[in-house]
Amino acid sequence: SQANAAAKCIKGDRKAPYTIGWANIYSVPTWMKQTQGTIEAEIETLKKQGLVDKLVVTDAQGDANVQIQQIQSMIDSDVDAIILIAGSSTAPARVLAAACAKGIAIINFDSLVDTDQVTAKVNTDSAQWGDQAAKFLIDAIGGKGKILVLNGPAGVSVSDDRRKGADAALKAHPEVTVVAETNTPYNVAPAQEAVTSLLFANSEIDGILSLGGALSAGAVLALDKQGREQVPITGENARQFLELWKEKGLKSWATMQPNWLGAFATYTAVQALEGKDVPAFVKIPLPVIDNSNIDQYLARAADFPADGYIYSPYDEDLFKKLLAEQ
Amino acid sequence: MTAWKETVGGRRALTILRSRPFLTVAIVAAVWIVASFVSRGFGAYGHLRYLVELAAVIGLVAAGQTFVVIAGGIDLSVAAIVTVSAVSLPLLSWQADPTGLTAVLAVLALTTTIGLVNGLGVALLRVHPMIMTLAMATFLQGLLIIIAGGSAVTAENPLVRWIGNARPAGIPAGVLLWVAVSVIVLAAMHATSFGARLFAMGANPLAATLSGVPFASTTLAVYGISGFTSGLAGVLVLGMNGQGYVGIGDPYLLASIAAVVLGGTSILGGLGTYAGTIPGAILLVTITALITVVNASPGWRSILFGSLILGLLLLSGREQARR
Amino acid sequence: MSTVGSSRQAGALYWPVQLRRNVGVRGLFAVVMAFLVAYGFLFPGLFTASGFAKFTQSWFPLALVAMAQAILMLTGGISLAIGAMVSLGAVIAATTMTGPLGVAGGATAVALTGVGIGGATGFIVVKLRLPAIVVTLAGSFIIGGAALLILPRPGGAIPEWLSDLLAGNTPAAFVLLVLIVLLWKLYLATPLGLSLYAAGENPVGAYRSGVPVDGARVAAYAISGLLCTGAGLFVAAQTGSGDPIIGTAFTLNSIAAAVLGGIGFLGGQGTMRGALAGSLLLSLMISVMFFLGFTPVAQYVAQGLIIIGAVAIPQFRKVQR
Amino acid sequence: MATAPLLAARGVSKSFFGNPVLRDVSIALQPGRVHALLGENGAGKSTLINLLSGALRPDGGAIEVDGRPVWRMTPAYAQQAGIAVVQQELSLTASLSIAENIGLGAYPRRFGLLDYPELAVRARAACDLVGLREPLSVPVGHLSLGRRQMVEIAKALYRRPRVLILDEPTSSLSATETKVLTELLERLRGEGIAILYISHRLNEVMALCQHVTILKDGACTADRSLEGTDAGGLVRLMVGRDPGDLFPQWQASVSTANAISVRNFSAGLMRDVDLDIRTGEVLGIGGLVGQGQEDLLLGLYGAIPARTASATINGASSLPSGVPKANALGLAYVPADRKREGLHLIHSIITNMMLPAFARLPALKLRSRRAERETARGLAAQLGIKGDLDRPAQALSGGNQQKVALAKWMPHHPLALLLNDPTRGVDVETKREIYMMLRNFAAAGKAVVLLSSDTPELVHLCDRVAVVREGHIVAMLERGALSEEAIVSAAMGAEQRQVAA
Ligand SMILES: Nc1ncnc2c1ncn2[C@@H]1O[C@H](COP(=O)(O)OP(=O)(O)OP(=O)(O)O)[C@@H](O)[C@H]1O
Ligand SMILES: Nc1ncnc2c1ncn2[C@@H]1O[C@H](COP(=O)(O)OP(=O)(O)OP(=O)(O)O)[C@@H](O)[C@H]1O
Ligand SMILES: [Mg+2]
Ligand SMILES: [Mg+2]
Repeated sequence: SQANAAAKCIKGDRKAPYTIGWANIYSVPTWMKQTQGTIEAEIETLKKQGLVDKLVVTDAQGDANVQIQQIQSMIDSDVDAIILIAGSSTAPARVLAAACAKGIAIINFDSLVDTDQVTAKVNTDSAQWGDQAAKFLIDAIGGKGKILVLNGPAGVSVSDDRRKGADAALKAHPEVTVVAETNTPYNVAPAQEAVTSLLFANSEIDGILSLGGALSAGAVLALDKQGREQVPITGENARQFLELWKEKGLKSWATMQPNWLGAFATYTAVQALEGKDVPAFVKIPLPVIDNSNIDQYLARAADFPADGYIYSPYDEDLFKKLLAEQ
Repeated sequence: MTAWKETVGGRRALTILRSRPFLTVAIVAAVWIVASFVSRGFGAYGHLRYLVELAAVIGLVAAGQTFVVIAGGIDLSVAAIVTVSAVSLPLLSWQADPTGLTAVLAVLALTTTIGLVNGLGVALLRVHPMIMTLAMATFLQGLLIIIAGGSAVTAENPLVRWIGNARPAGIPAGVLLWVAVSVIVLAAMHATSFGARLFAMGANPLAATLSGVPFASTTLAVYGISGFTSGLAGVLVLGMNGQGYVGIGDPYLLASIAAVVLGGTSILGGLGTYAGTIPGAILLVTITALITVVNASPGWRSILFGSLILGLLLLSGREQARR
Repeated sequence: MSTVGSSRQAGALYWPVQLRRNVGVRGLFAVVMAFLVAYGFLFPGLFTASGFAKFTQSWFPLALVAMAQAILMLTGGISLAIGAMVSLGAVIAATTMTGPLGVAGGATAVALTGVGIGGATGFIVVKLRLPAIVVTLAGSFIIGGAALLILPRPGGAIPEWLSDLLAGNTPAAFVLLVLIVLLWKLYLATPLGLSLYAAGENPVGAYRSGVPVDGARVAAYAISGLLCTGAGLFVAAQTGSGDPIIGTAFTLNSIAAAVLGGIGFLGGQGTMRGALAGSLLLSLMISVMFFLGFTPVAQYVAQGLIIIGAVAIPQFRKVQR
Repeated sequence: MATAPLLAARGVSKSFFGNPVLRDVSIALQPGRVHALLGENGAGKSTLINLLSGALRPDGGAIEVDGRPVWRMTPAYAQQAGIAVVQQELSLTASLSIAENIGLGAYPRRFGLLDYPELAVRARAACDLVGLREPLSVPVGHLSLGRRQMVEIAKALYRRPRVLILDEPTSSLSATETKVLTELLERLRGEGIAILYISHRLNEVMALCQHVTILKDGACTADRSLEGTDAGGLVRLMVGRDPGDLFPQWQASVSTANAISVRNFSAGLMRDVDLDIRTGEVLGIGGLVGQGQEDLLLGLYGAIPARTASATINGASSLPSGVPKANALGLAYVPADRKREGLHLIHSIITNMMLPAFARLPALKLRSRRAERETARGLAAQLGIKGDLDRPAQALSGGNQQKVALAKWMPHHPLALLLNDPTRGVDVETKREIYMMLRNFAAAGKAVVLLSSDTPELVHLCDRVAVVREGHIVAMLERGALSEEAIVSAAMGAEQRQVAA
């Protein structure tokens, strides 16, 4: 089937069953572990179909330099495909070019690299994320008021993109003022700490624009501990946040970075190796959680880790549709 | 006029006034006062109380760290131990024990054991503390991959919840816990022969050994204590956040070392006191909160944070000459 | 006083001195060699030009920061700002080299920044007698903040030819490392360089012997800063771009490499070759574990065991004897 | 004398933290003269030479070189002016080689680089002068204390000084090395060098020096020619009253019971030694510096690994497995290198004195600061350690530090004392007290092992002396046969036989 290989990068004598390399940046956090779970499930399916025989996993322990070294090792051992969550949006570009030149299929998902030397990129749209979140919040506070902006760590493209995505909507509503803005890791504890201090310093807050992870849960806990009224808040599909949402009856909106991106990237890699034409960029539509469907999500909560993320359901049909749609 | 300085009481008062712990306390007070002028909400009682509650977590981790540093070592595994504690506790739910105490004790036993293993490596294998505890932190990451996200249930532990949220007599339970631990730590450090051995080991391990200080067992104890207090901090931080997660302990590695050193304990060992670490921890959370409420870009905030630490260090931190 | 002793005997001083310095690190060298052999066995491509080039490239920045940390630890100092300095170096390189300054100007800016910040840190630590660990902790926030100001998110660029030259299929990294080690030997052969050891271990005695103790220590900080931003430049070339937080992990790794290599905390203990071997072990370990097919859990466990083992086993043999 | 002194202090004063240490002291060093500087521990001798060599700056008064006042004396300037100092506390760096240490601060250069061939030639020359035969590339950390002291002297000679200042250069040297040094100094004096010599060994001073300055409590009490003075007179000048005999009169109290008995004992450099140490005796250990004597003590003390065919230690039938065990068996050890092994310099004197107690008490037993202070006061009084006991030990003069290292064992009434050069750098008065203590100790039926580099001490104080050479006990001299000549020749014996053969 490789004769008519149309997808980028793939070259050479690549026959099923394939060896897939999964270049993870850090495998310890729960989101990553869940993602790895979807990848492993997908690999099992593909193994049954005789398409894959091995999954090689590396863990860069959060260090982009180590990730480059590990991708290099994958090139050296000539895996057929590399699926990748990048530790930096620029750093792996050159090693990926080398992998591409060697004819290895590369599917980059979640954290993307600024390069076109990959077979395909798979992700939600971070700017859209910021935009939709901002629009929901502005709407929820009635088009005016004081808001806090909680964002992920500085110096990381994803957080920057989400934040920039929110800009247009905020500019369009001059009566919405950002009274304070903060960057923390996408975790509960640092968000709770920052929001607590910000709440003391700013007595009036009408809404919180939280741009992901467990930041929203931290903010809700901070408000709750101070005995303050909850305010409209945006968020992500962290189980703790969804449960708090229900418990406190929040006026809220959330989207997600579905963990099945990993399974989908694996699927895409194999499709590309099998000679299918895959689009250079597969944009995953942002699933939205709001009061209309939160109960469906919470109904499945028990299937997910307590500190994990409740992702939307997926199956092969969804994958096929996503690949066809673009 | 200066006669009071000559009296015994006066001399003692002067020593206290000039001591690092006192200076650190004074700096914390000054920062609080200045900050509450800049931002009125900052100096609110509730906020200061919250800062002390946050400092309790650092303070607990730094308690063990102070022991270790004074004895001439360092513990780079504290962050991982905090995480292990906070992540594994929800996995344990003894139906038989409605208070949740058993689960907490089991986790503390686990983290103490981790600390003891550190001690074994340092004392018996003679591995440099930095290497031993760094390797331990790496091990624990592997352990976390296995245990993290493994539970589909949130085990609500009443005791943990109480520690993280209750306010008996208006004082957060975490702060009360910290006070209790501080009293014990200060007593062990300065009023027992165990404490005296630590200082001796840190200042000159060779001379301490030749004087009969039991090196191995003391080292074991010191790292065991560090594992215990880190585990305790994990319990507290779990209670305060309702949910443990991987990475929950990460901020406490540098924070614990910084609190120890800002409090005047020499990183080279042999000199110092937990009495300085306590205000050191409060100082750290205060500065962190301060830069949170300042409106600036992340880059400038980071610069401000570093400059504040450096500036405060200039006020308090002259190293004593040694050797 | 009469001069006795033959010059033949005298000429043979330098090499015996060098040889004797291997004593403390022989065990580590053996472990490193074992890993090198294992790597070559698992991945025969190591012995091709490009295989060797890629391998040395992934080691190179770690080797530089290990040296940067080792110099400081030899003087009794330490730096927690290594990672931030690497990031700053990378960011400056990636923002200047394709601009009007050009590669030469950019490299000069990187070098001046390294020497300047390093020297300033040294001045604060040495002249104001503040504990190095907190000064550099504070410094890491200031320097990291500066990197974020210059490049708030990953970006910038390095001229393609420079990337290819330094981190293409050429042994440039290895040649550079050899050059840097030679320069280090040269520095150690200057009175100021050799004073590092004395200034670190017995500052009072050194001062009384007429050694410019403070000067030697400040110089060490400046050199250390230069090595860090240099590592940053290399990382920028290797990745073709700048990232304001790319260096973060180097702080702890540099300490691990130096301590693994036998550099002591109290100053004056250990050798640069040890620190280099330590960094090589850390780097090799990653690739060897990959080729052994370790899962992440096994990677973490094995990594812990290897670094403990590399220190403990030679110790053990010493006690047995 | 017509010529201006090469180096002089004029009315200098110095205080530390408000405590005057030197008051209006003057001293003048003339070429071709060995000038003794004497005084009790803490009198200010080392401080004075620190002023002379620029390591410290005087609060008042002036330092003169060639009769001209120097505005700001620094170590570098002193070096230029040809002043070299052998420090009391060694100024060496353990990880550098002998040659690199000797040249430190004054390296020969070529093209800005250290000129190793030239360094080797000059360092070798300096080493040959003091009889140091180790390869120049050996790191100083591998040398024993005595050898290091030789390196320190070679380091001063390397600088080809016009003025040579030696602060207790012989404190850990045995008679043989001391003799080499004495001859060397004689020769240098003949070459017109001015020498300032500090020592607590008065016989050396009598043999070597022409002029003496005596300090008492920081003030100059005598500055005169040595002609017509005897050792007793010197002591009188130093302590201000009539001296008794340095060595106490004593009756043998040795019993037939063994406190310590080992067969085929090996540790460190020591190989297959048989040794019985009896209760009630002072057993001396002598020999050239660094023949393994120290390893003998450390091995018995459980501080380094040791092997033995059989052992009896105060009733126990094996060697102690570690120091706490040894302490429990009633052994106590006082190291020679007080700075590195004996003391916690940054800690208070009290804490230092109480450390063995802390080590033995149950870990969680509460301390009583009051009781600690009482004990420490008692010890300080007993050993004549003056001043505030809360000062860090590093503020004490060298001799007083030695006293603290010894004092800390006294409250524990050890059954056997293992002493490694316990009077190193101790002034005569204190020496007398220590000697008295040791004899009383033996008289009380306990055992004392006295490793000493001070041969008279071995002769006058010991029941028996074991002379060690190359890891073996080559002679066991009984009291009747003890003399300095006997010890020295036993120490050199094998060599002489070799020469003869
Ligand atoms: N096993 C090893 N691992 C890494 N490097 C090694 C090893 N053995 C030798 N080297 C080499 O040793 C050299 C280090 O230089 P060198 O040994 O001269 O250090 P150094 O400058 O002498 O250290 P110091 O002077 O502080 O003792 C490098 O070229 C390095 O590649
Ligand atoms: N750095 C210092 N800080 C405080 N006090 C000091 C310091 N150095 C010396 N002293 C004090 O100065 C006095 C003189 O000390 P010095 O070392 O000059 O005595 P010394 O005559 O050399 O005695 P010794 O014979 O024991 O060597 C002592 O009381 C000592 O405690
Ligand atoms: Mg070298
Ligand atoms: Mg002295």
